[in-house]
Amino acid sequence: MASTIRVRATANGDITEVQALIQHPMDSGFVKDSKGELIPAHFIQELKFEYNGKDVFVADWGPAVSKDPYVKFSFKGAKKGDDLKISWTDNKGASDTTTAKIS
Amino acid sequence: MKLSLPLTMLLALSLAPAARAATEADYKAAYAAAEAASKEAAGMRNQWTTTVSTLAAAKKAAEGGDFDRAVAAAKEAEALAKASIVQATSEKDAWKAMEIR
Amino acid sequence: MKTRSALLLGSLSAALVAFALTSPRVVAADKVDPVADAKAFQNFFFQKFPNVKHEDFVNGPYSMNEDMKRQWQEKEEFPPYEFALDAGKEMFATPFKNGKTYADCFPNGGIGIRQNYPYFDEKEGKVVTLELALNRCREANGEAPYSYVKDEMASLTAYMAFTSRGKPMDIKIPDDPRALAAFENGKRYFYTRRGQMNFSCASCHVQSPGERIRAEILAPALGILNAMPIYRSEWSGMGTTSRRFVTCNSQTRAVPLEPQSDEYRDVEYFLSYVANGLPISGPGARP
Amino acid sequence: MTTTTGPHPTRRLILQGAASVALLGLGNLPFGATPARAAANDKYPEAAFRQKSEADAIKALYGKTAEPSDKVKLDAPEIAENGGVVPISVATTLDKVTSISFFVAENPNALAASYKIPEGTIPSVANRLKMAKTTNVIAIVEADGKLYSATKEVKVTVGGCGG
Repeated sequence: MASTIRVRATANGDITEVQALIQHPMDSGFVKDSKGELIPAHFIQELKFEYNGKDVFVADWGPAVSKDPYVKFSFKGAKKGDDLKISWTDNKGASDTTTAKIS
Repeated sequence: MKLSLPLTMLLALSLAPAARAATEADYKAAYAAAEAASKEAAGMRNQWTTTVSTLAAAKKAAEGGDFDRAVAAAKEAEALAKASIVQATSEKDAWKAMEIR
Repeated sequence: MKTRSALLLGSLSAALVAFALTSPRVVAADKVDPVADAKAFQNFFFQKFPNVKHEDFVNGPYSMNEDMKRQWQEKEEFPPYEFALDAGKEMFATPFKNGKTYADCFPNGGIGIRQNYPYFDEKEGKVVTLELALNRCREANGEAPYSYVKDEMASLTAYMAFTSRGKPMDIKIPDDPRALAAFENGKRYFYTRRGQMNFSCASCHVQSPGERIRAEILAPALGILNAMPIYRSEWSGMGTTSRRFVTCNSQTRAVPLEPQSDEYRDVEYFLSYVANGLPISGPGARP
Repeated sequence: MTTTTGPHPTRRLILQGAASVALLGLGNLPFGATPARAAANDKYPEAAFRQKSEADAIKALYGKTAEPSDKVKLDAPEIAENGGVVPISVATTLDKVTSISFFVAENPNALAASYKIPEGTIPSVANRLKMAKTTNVIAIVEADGKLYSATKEVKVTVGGCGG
């Protein structure tokens, strides 16, 4: 199954800008389905970005993060061609990980 | 003005007070009239969602034995269906007034 | 409940009567002239919004309001329809059970042709939309058709729209009385008031584009289908043209018709034709 | 659990510890983290995400209060085009930033997202959040151990003309 993580990491000079879009329902647990029953909470709790073994960005998310969540940040010290590892786990214990090349 | 005659008749119809407690027979008659008008509106492909929901409410009230409410809802559904028929008929030409030329 | 709807009926019939009085000259059935209609349609919007760049009209509400445009541009950096686009690309290339693919059903392998849909099919004597052609391709190859309002159809049309991005809408009306009739029928549908709210498409998208209906800014009718299919935050999912027509109907309390009914195909034909020359911007992201 | 510097830190921690253990015992509650997460280095601020108001959430997350600062640039729309997808971002010129968090005051739970900013990462984050209704969005930046905040009201309503 294609990865649920879409990443764009572009380095210009010493700064690498990272954008990520993740396919996930991010159900808050407060929404009812068409039959009127509460859809149980199902959302990503932690999203981690690692660059040669070191965390460069860690997100702790709650149910108020939008469906198919998006995040953008930048960090220093990386260069074109390096790898950036991205992984998330949600409140049901599911997870996914991928490695992106910095372009 | 041909157009206004059905309107006044229509308004009088929907405001007629129900004198005594309605019986199942009253409901059946009112529901049949409403359903006929609703079918006609659907036939003109100009049905309103509120006609459909009010008709359903009438049936539900009748099943619950509350014929007063059932007759009232059926009458209202008929009025709504008739209004959508008037709308469809008048719009046959009225739309041209809004056309960008 | 009863007095409220009687009140509403009263106001509706009053509006109808007033309406009839204000348009004394009921125009005889004039000759159908799509070229003149398209010119008048486009000029209406170019004059009403002189500082909106012509090609910007295809961005719907975002061409009408700066604050909304900024939110849209921020979304476009990594748009929510990204997944539908990838899924559509994959589906488009996946062969049917009989080994054929969508490319075999469409001119130019289905790439970069969205701007020519819908087209008038002279054999059938009716308008054929992209969504209809996709389902007919599936059925011709022994596959079950997709729902017109669900994700699979949206993903496929998203990919096909993407391959036409930037190309000007290029809808043709052959010199065939049935094609002119379809165009006129679409125009009639567009201007006809319906539902208990007594709105036509034009009540919102011609009379008050740029204004708000609660949180939403109304899109101008010019180029309103150029961004189809759209990812709507309100649906938190993709929506095809069919889904948009059906939901708009129920918002005005009119019972929607079957997706791909003649009226819907014709109004899509009308709206696409009058937007000729404006770029395809699908798939789009919307509120 | 992030260490809290409240008056009785140990008692609080034990209580919180007991609470989260009890929670786990009740099976897979929405906010219950999986057992692996409840290990020592559990950085997920469970309690903070459960607080209702942003004041309590900030206290639970950082254990101190913030002061408004114009060095925290919060960017959010006037009127959200849709309450489900509100683009919100923050940038700051403060240095030694270690954490950035977003709070939506009148959401069921105020804390929406919290980001750890390690050394070498630019203190600027953009994300898309859900907002239940018109309310204040608060961005908190932890710089050199102190908290700075920026607040902006975002209007949210349903769209369409109502079916």
